[in-house]
This record gives sequence, C-alpha cells and structure tokens, in this order.
Amino acid sequence: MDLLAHLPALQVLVPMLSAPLIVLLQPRGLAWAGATAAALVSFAIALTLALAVLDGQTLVYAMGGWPAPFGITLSVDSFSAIMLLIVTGAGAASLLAARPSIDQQIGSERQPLFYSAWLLALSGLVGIVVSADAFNIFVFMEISSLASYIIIAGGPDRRALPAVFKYLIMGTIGATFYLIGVGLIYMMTGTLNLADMEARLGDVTDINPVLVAAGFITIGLALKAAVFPLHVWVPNAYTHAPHMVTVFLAACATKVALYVLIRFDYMVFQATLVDHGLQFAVFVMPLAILGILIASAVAMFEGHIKRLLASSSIAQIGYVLLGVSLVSIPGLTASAAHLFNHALAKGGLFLAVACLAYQYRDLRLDQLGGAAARMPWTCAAFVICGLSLIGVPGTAGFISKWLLISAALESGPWGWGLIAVILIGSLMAVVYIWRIVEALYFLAPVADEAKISEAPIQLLLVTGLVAILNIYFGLFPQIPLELANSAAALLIEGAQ
Amino acid sequence: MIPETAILVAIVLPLVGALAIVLAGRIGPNIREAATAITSLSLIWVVWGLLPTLMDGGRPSVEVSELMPGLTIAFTVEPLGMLFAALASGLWLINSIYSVGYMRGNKEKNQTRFFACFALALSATMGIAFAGNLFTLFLCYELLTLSTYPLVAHKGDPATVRSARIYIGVLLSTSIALFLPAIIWTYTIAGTGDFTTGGILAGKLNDPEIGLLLGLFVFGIGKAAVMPMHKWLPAAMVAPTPVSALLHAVAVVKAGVFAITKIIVYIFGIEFLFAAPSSQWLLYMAAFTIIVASLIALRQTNIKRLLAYSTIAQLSYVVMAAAILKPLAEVGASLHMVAHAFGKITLFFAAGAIYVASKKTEVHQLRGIGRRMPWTMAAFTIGALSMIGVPPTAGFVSKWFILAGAFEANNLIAVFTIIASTVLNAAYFLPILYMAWFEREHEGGKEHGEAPFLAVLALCLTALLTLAFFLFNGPIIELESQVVKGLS
Amino acid sequence: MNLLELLGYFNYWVFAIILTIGLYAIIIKTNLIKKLIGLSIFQSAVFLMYITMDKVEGGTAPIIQAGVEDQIFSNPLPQVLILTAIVVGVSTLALGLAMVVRISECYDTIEENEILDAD
Amino acid sequence: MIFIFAVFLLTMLVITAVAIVRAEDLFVAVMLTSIFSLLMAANFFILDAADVALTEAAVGAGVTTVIFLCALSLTGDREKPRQGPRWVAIGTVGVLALLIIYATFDKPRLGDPDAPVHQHIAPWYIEKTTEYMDFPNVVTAILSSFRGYDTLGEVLVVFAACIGVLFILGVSPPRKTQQVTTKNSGLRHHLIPQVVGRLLIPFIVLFGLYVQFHGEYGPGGGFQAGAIIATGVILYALLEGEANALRAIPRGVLLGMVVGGALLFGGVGVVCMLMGGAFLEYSVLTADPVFGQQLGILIIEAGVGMAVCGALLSIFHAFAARESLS
Amino acid sequence: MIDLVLDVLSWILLILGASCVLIGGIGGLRLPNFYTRLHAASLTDTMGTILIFVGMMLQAGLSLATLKLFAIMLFLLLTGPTATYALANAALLSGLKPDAGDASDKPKGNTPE
Repeated sequence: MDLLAHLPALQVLVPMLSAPLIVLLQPRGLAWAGATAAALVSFAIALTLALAVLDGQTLVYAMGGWPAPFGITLSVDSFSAIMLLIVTGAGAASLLAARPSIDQQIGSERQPLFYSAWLLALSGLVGIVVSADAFNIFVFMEISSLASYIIIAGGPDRRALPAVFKYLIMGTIGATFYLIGVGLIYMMTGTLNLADMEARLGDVTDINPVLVAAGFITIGLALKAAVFPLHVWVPNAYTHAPHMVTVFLAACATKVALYVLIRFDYMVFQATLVDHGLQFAVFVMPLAILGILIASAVAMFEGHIKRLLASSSIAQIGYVLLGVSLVSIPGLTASAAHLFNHALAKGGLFLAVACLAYQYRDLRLDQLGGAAARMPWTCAAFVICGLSLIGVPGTAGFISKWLLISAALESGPWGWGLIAVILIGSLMAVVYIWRIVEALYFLAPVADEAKISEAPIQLLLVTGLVAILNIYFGLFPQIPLELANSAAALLIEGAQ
Repeated sequence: MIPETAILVAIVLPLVGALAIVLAGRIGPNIREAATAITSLSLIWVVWGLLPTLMDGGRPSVEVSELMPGLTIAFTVEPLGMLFAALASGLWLINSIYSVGYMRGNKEKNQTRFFACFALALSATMGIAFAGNLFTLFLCYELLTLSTYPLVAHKGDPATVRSARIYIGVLLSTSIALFLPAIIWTYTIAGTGDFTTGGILAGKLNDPEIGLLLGLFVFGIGKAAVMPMHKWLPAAMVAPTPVSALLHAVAVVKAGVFAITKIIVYIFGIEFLFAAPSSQWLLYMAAFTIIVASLIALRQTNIKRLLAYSTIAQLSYVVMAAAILKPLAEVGASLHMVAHAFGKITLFFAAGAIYVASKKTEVHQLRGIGRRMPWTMAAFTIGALSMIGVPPTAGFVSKWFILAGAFEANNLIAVFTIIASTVLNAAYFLPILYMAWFEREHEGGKEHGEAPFLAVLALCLTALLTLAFFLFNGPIIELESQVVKGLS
Repeated sequence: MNLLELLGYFNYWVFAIILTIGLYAIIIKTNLIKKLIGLSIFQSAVFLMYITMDKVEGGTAPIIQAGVEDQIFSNPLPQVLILTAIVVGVSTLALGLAMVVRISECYDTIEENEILDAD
Repeated sequence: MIFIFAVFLLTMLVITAVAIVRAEDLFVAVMLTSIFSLLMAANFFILDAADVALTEAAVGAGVTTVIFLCALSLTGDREKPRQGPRWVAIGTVGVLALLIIYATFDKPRLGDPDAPVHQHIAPWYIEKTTEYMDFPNVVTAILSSFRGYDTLGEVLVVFAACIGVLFILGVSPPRKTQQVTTKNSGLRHHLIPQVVGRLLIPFIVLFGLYVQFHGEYGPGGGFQAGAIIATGVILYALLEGEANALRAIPRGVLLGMVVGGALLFGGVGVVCMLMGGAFLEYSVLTADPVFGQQLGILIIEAGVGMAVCGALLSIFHAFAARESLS
Repeated sequence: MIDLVLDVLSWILLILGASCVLIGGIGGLRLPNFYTRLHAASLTDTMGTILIFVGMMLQAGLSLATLKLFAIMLFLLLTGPTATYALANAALLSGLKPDAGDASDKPKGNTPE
C-alpha cells in the first residue's frame, strides 16, 4: 500500500502516538516543539486528504485489514475533509502560538503532561471525524473529552475546576446517551458500521427502539455540541480554561460533536425512518432559533470578554443547526461553510483575546480601556475577526451568512421568518462586537499602562495570519465552498 | 495605461496612499501631507484618464474574483459612476488642502490616523463608483461605513463616541437588516446582480413585491438619509469639519444617493419601475423628506446642524429626481449630485473656516462677520445661492433638469415640492446672508481675521467651481445622457 | 410468555431503572463525590444493557472448546465493547475524583451549592 | 433455576443502587458501590460474559473502590442533606425510564437466536477466529485483532486518565493541614495482616500473569491482568506503607510502563504498516499469517497489561501521596 | 452406590454450610454491638466456607475444578480471619471498648482519642 492509502490512518496516528512520547520530553521547550511538530504534520496530512477528496471521492481505510462490517474502517469524504481542516488547523495554529501564553499560565514541570494531553485531544477529535464505526466514534469521543477536561483544568483560576467538573459530568452523560443509542441500533441491526447500519435499518420492522435510539443519539450529541438548552457547561469552561486552550476548543471541539450529529441524522436515520427529516427539522429548528436569539442577547450584556465570546459561540452553533434543519442542499452547504468560517472567526477572536490576556490580567471589558493604543496590531486583528463574525462583506463570515440567507429564501413560506432571525442575530452581533471595540479603542485606560506593550511576536504573527485568512476566504472562498457543496450533496444523497 | 488596469489602480491607489501616510506619519507631518497630496493628484490623473474611453462609449470592466457562481467581485466604468468617481477624486484634493489648514489650525491630535482613514474612505468610494454589480457595491458600501467610523469618532470623548455609535449603528444595521436581504433576494430571483442598462428585474417580479424590494433598497441604503433613516447625519456633526465635508459632499451621502440612482436605473430599469404603481411611494417619501427636513433646518441655530438638515433635503432631491423615472430627471439627479457637492462643500468649508478663525458655531454669532472674513463669506454666499438654486450657480442647472423631468412626467407633486423647498431654502439661508453682511457686529466680540490661508484657498476654489459648473456643464450632461440613451 | 422472555424484559427494565437511579443521583445530589457515584451507576446500567443482548439461549461463553461440535456461543461482540466501556468509565471516574480532590482543597467543601456561593 | 437466581441478582442490584443513592455516609455509599459492582459481575457471568465479569470484578469492585477511598480520605466522607424540591428531577428521570421501557417491548426477546444481533456479524467472528488466529477465546480475538483499533483507543483513554490525574494533582495543595494520621506507615505494626499479605501478594501477581498470558485460551487478557497485578501492588502499599511501595516500583517506572505499553501497542501497528499491511494487520508480521496474528496479539496484550497496570498504580500513588502531604 | 453416598454427603455439607452462613447473617443483624457482630460474621468466614467448599468438592469429584475450589477455600480461609482481625483492630484504635455487657456502640468518655 502506498503512503496516500495510509493517510487516513496516519491522520489519527501521528498525534495519537506522539502524545506518549511528549510526556518523556522533560525540558518544556522540547515538549512544546514536539507537540507543535506533530500538529503541523497532521495539518499537512489533512490538507493532502482535502485535496484528494476534492473531486467528491471517498477514501476508505480498513483497520487491521478486516473488511467493512467486521473490522473498523476509516472513511474520509469531503464533509470529513472540512472538519479535518478545521480541527487540525485549529490545533496547529493554537499550538504554534501557544508557548508564551502557556509559559505564563502553567508551571513548566507540568507542561509535558499538558502538551501531551493537548495532542490526545487533537487525535481524539480527528479520530471521531475519520471514523466510520459507531462504537469507535464513542471511544475517540472519550479520548478527546478526557483530554479536553485535562487541558481545561489547566486554567490557573480555581474556578476552572468546578467548571470542568460540570463539563465532565455533562460530557459523560452525553457520551453515555450516545452509547445507549448505538446499543439500541446495534440490537436491531447487529452491526456497528455506519453505512451497514443504514443498509440494514431499512428492513427493521419494529421501529420503536430505533426511534428511541435516534432520540438518545441526538440528545447525547446535542449535549456535547452545546446546542442551546444543553449549553450550560460552555461559558464557564471556555472562560476559565487557559487562553490558548480556549482558542483550540472554541474553534473545533463542539463542532465535531455537531458533525457526528449531522452524519448520524443524515446518513443513518434520514433514509430509514419515515419522515425523519420533518421530525428532525421540527426538533432542531426551534432550538436553533432560540439559541441564536437568546445566546446573542446574553452576549450583549456580558461584561467579561471571554464569556461574551463563549455565548456568541452558542449562537453560532445555532446558525449551523438552522442550516442543517432546512434539510436541503443549500442549507447544508451553508452549515458546512459556516462551520469553517466560524472556526476562522472565533479562533482569531480568541487568539486576539489571548494576546490581550498576555498583558491584561483582568479581562472584563471595563478593564481593557485604551488597549488599542498599546496593542494596535492585536486590536486590529480583533476588529477584523469581529467583522467576520458579524458577517460584514469581504470577510469569511459574510459568505456563510449569504449562503444561509439564500438557503432560507428558497426554503419556502417560513423562509422570511428565518431570515429575520438571522438578521436580528447579526445585528446583535454588531452590538456585542462593537461594545468590545469601543472598550478597546475609546475607553479611558484604568491599568497603569507603563508596562503594557504588544504581545509576543510568536503569538501576534499567528493572530495576524488568522485575521488575514478571514479576509482571504472572504474574497476567495472557492475551495471551502467546493468542499461544502460536495459535502452537502453527499449528505443529501445519503439521505435519499 | 489600459482602462482595465486603470480601474484597479484607482481603487488600490488610495490604499497604498493610506499605507504611505501611516509610514510617513512616523517621519513628520509635512512628509505625510505630501503623501496625501501626491496620492490624490495621481488618483485624479488616473480617474480622469478614464474619461475619454467613456466618452466614446467604452465600458471597460474587470472581474477580481468569483466567490460563488453568479456572485463576483467585478468593476465596470459607466457614466454615473464615472461622474461620481471624478467628483470624489477631485474634491478629495481640495478637501485635503483644506484639512491641512483646518487640522493644523485646530491642533487636532491623531492626524496620521485621520489622513490614513480618509484615504481608505476614498478607496472604498472609488469601489462604489466603479462597482460592476450589487455585491461589489455592498462590499465597498460597508467598507466606506467602517473606514469613516474612526473619522467621525475622531475626538474620542464620550459624547463623540456616543454620536459615532449612532452613526455606525444606523448605517450598519440598515445595511445588514434591509440592504443585504434585498440584494440576496435580487440575486435569487434574477440569478445575477450585474448592473445592466434597462435593468435585470423586468418581468421577474410582480407588483406589490416591487414596492417592497424598492423599499428594502431605499431604506437599506441609510447613507441616502431618506427619512426616517436620517438620524445619523446630524449625529455625525460632532466630527471635524473636513470630515463633515467628506460625509456631505465628497463621499458618504453621495454614495447613498448614487447607489439608489444606480439601482433604480440599472437594476429595476426606469420603464419597468415607471410601469409599477407600487413604486410611487418613493417619490412621496422623498418629497416628504424634502419638506420636513427644510422645515427642521429652518429652526436650527447651530450652523453645522442647519447645513446637515439642508443636506438631507438636498439628497432627497436626488432621490426624488430618480423616482420621477424620466430620462431628463435621471440626468437631473446626477447633475444635482455634482451641484450639491460643490455648493455644500463650500458651505462646510466656510463654516469650518469661521470656527477655526473665531470659534463661532451659532447662527446669531454671525452678525457682521462679512467684514472680518470677506472671502469666506463671499464663498458662503455663493454656496447658499446654489443651494437655493439661483443662477448663475450650479444649483440652478440641476433643478432645471429635475423640473423638466417632472413636467415631462407631468408629476405635479414633484413640481410643487421643488418650488416649496426652494422657498424654504431661501427662508433659512437669506437671513444668514443678511445678518453677515448688513448687520453690525455687537460690541465685545473678540478680534479675528480670515482663517488659515490653505482653508480659504480651498473654499474659494470650490466656490469658483460652483459658478463654473453653471457655465461649463456641457460635457457632463452629454456624458450623463449616455445613461438614458435609447430611452424615451 | 415463557420464563426466559420475562427475564429478558426484566433485564431491560432493571437496566432502565438503574439508569434512572444513576441519572437521578447525578441531577439531584449536590455532593460532587455522590454525583460521581451516580455517574458510575449510570454507566454500569448501560453495560448491563449491552451484556443482556449478547445472551443466546443455551449458549456458553464464547470460548471454543476443541473437539466439541455444534456448540452455541453467546455473542462476543457486545462483551468486547463493554470491556472497553468499563475501562473508559473507570478512567473518567479517576479524573473526576482528582478534580474533586483539588476542588475540596481550593474551596474547603465538595458541596456544589457552597462552591457556587464561594465565588 | 438459573433464571430465578438471575432475577434475584437483578433485584439485589436495584436495591443496592437505591441504597447507594440514599446513603448519607459517603463511606457506606462507596462500599455499597463495590458490592454493586460484584453483583453486576455475577450478573455478567450468568449472561455468559466471563471476560466482562472478570474485568468488572477486578476494575469495578477492586480498583475503583480503592481510588474512591483514597479520594474520600482527602475530602471528608459526610454528605450534607439537601433541601429543596426534587420533583423536577424525579419527573424527568421518570419520563426517561418510561421511554426506555416502552422501547423494550419491541426488542427481540432475551436469548432469541434469531435476533439480528446474533445473525449478522457475530457468527462470522466465531467461525473465523479459529481460521485466522486458531485459539479458542473469541473475545480476545475481537478485542485485540478484529477491533484492535478500539482497544488502542482504550489504552489511550487509560493513558489520558493517568496523565490527567498526574497533571491535576501535580500542583501542591494550597494550604498544609496538620498530619491527620500516620496512615502512610501502613499496617506494618500489625503482624497478622502483614504475614498474610506477604503470603498472598506473590500469588495475586502470579494469577495476574496467568490471566495475562492465558487470555487467548480462557477468559482474561491485558486489562484484567493489569488490574489484578495493580491490586496486588496496592495491597502491598497498604501493608508496607506507600513509601516502600514506591521504593519497590518508583513513579518513573510506572509512567514508563504506561508510555511503553501504549507505544508498544502502537509500535506493533506501525510495524505492520511498514511490512506492507494495514495498521494492526498482524498477519504480515510473520510468514505464517496465523502465527503472525498470535504473535501480534500476544505483544499488544502485553502492552495493554503494562499500560493499564502502570496507569492504575500511578493514579493510586498520586492520590495516596496527596494524602500523606496534605 | 458410592456416588449416591457422596452426593448425599455433599448435600448435607452444603446445607450445613448454608445454615452457618445464614446464622452468621442473622447474628450480624441482631447482635447488640460491634465485636459481637464481628464474632457472628467470623462464623460465616470459617465454618460456612469450609463446609460449603468441601461439599462442592465432593460434587465436583476428582478434577481440575476440585483443585481450584481447594485453592479458593485456602484463600478465603486466609483472608477472612485477617479481615476480621483488621476490622477489630481498627475499631479498637478508633476507641471502641470491647464490652459485651453493654448493648450499644457509643464510644465511652474515657476512651483514648
């Protein structure tokens, strides 16, 4: 077998197997370097895979050489390619920038463990994305969850601990619900392979267990994806985690759960359950709308910059769900694109926050006055990513807003209502982003600014790069759009 | 250089200029001002270099990127845009001359940021002027909003920030909440958003929706300050005078009315719209705005606020002219953009000059100021007359065309509105002139002379332009007639 | 409905009840350790469900005795899955306990409401 | 007969669960939890899941309890009574229970040989195991070869838990309380337990090794073995004092075991890749594919054992050390 | 013939052992204080174990199972008493005076803290 054939496996294995090695690299610089190298390699692999599946083909890899329903197989299609890009990109970027901030927040003797856990989280997320086996997804979900609990718990503030404990409880409940659902489906079909499940669910006569299973899986994954009413763990966890960890997790963690949710509902249930599409929409759309409106409203009144952005993440999840719940190719394209663009925007924002946090201990808005004068580049990057989050034309965020609105337009009578929701959400985004911008630029400084200067160059460069990407993908979004399109087509035809 | 590149250069040049200004700002003010001057000069050279191509019917266009099928970033030169671009680039030069005098005379801080953002705003303006389709227009429109925000908030004290918040809030939210859906709607039904002569919506849309879409566009383009979307304009008066000039004369509001005109002409197509009764409301709306704004202006005591409301009224002239939906009126609309630009920029320069020289901001303080600042007040007078529409000023020409269009459409409301507003304009400008020239300044006013030389030079230039436009407007009219060529 | 069938349902019902009890403990208890205990009960309920479905009438543990013909085996797959799940469960538990220890050090309490009051 | 016994066990399960939730004293609750696990294990055994039963007994009843107790000694073992309404929670969970029970009525009845579970892929495993691996324990075959990738993930989970505990407990406690007791000297002053312990520990370890290497033939394998051996060492630590245990197997070695185990597992997979197979395709390891499978399984089981044993022990030590210095 | 004897014998043993365990259980419930309960429990550990295991060995006959059973019995016989000892010891250390006369587990005032 040539290397390309092995890539899906390597995608997972590279970070996974380098994690234990990192523990042994005692001098902390080495640990960081090793972790970053591994992350970069896996990002490169992800790029290669994305280019390979750009033409809509699917790469399949049989673990241990055992054929599909019996062994575990990995499969990479255009949808997973997008997620791979998001996850590995976020991992690589945040690790690349992480060192100064992490040195500041975590004692050097604990850093090898920390970076190793970080790599584990990365590999877990990647493993979920490429896996084509229901139970294998559970295993990797647990790897990523445990690892993310660890890296969140690295937060210096003591409030990190209750926050992450709550996350642990809710995350485990979610995973167990998922496990129950998978068990019920296995009981009715006798298989764990997703494609095989779909094939065999068709001729299951007693549908009740499958319905219950669908319910369990959807709720469990919604819990992990912080879908609106189940999001309570997000704000604290994001707020008190180490800043770079927030960058990484906010960019990709919940999205992966969302990805599994979409995969299941479209590739397994949609085709087999009678008018599941309708039930799904009826169940998800209200949550999405409520999520957008309420979470944005909360964000408008948050006083702490990280909490504010965390709430906005919940709202953004709502946008993705909204697109998904339209059960149409444009809607799914919009969702897939929004996954990508939001990762860019939110990652950039949190990177900028990390830059600020490197200088400002207290991240409440009223403490950040006059930051722009001292840290012009950071604030500029922040503004750009903020505009992208709002969806101002010329930035990446605009593309997905555009797709979403046009999808809503085509979705029939209730389309205008959805558009209204989307626009109101965007206006709220204008409000909360602008609150931060005014604080940064026009608020009177409170801290003694003698010592405050620009963030370390390492951090700053990555932040700037992400900001520029936000603009680049706003003007030349062809590649992600192509992936999103074929992903949507894939899912829909999977649903037929 | 070939026109296609010229377009791109015209858009990129100010960006480069902004960068140069930032860098030069590190070295020293004079270098910085030099950078501004050079940029604006070369911009004029590039833009006006496009005129000949246009005159002989060329429509050079260039596509930058295709975001998704049908949705492209593309630029095209056509008469309306050409006029706007030429106007803006020309006035930028004068405005920068004036700004140098003003900013230094006032010892403002952050001048580098000021000039840099100014250049950015110009780049966005060029983009708007040359936009080849709705999306590109929207893109540059938002960029203009964002790049002018720092200018409006220049002073940075709480009051200013609050007003600036109103400015950005109204403009951004209207554009996102109304303009964007209108655009997407257009794209979904027409499949494209390219500006094409005769419109792209003909036959694709039924009657009530036409009115709705038109409304989304008109109110979505908050820069046009059609009531009730005008609140931001008086709020933006906190900005330094050159910025007000930029907002009122050079770029922002012009961008608004320009966008509306362009959409009416190239997206709806005037005949298609003329056929649709549900588009009538726009005319009434504009007329209403004109009258009400003039009435409010009548009651203003602060010079700049008075000018602001007069701007609102004048803008609605353009909108109304466009809404008359007759070729002559369309020409009138474009002419009025130019005319108002010249007149209003003169007035603002004058007001600013008065402020710099004597720190006077209220109307009643102007008693007898004509003796102290003859040049300034002379220019002010010319501007005011142009606003009223008295020959031999620019205002007369445009009003003439608009009236002609109104009669052609035998649209009595328009005619009445124009006459009434002319009276009102006279009612609030003439007293000022009288006060300034013929009344005696009451005792104890502090001694002051003319404003800094550069400022006075600039405002005299614009005043001259106002007069010149009355005499030499042939080529412009000919150019603009191309827009409606072939339409009865 | 013969005995085996009844037992089959009984297994599932016990699974449901234990699951419920565990979830109830997680939701209602403010003591963090009690929450974790509830969590482990919650998880073992799922183990029970999986193992229940692997039973075959008259089957034996899936270990092939040499030479014995046509013997029926219970389904090995769920057992494998649950082996994995058990280990995952205990790992989560250990992590949670470590957090509880740190919490009680930082807050001097492991009662959720008191922690919330603390900050 | 057996069914009655099963019903009895299940009922006991429910009762125990209720008792656990109601217990005010956390110590009691933990003890009941361990009983709960034992009952669960017995249940698994009745349902023909020997391996699972063994694991549940070793991990659930053994190690978990120890860790719980360590934690309790650090946090205090009283639960404050809770005030306030609980009808909301009861309502939600009640609905959940009814939902599941409703779903069960369509499930295939217990032990129905025609249930889809037993139709599709399970028979394949049972018949192919002899063909590909040629050893009796199908569970081990699936665990370490057919679904070896899962097992690798599982090892990584254990690894994650290990480094997680080390990381979280890696910071020194904020405030030093006075020495509670001299627990860490173990029971060394008490002759009888010590003697008995010394007598037993070798056998425990021996049994662990047996389970480890007999996994292909009887119930057992890496996890169980690792857990059992870990229990033996923990017993040693309890008897001789944790310090001595650490002297016997220092932390570094434990961490090394974890890392080594994980890498051993992964390494085998990578070697398979290099030898032209897929990841974890042991057949390519040797000329004879069957022997290749057996070899690969032997090695990775060893890796699993190492990793699990090391992880559990270092977790235990992390807690125990906390105890002595808090 | 001989198997019948063995069978009967083994069953007798089993029943005896079971009753021992039962008595131990009842004792654990009914007896007044800690040490007496411990005493009852020890009955389960010793007599119960031995009888039941011997009974089962007789059932199993001469086979590997018997050996295993024997090993387990040995194990239990070793651990049970040790556990009992450890318990009693711990109780004593925590200041619980063995006093059959009194009917409760209240620590006395004069117990060493």
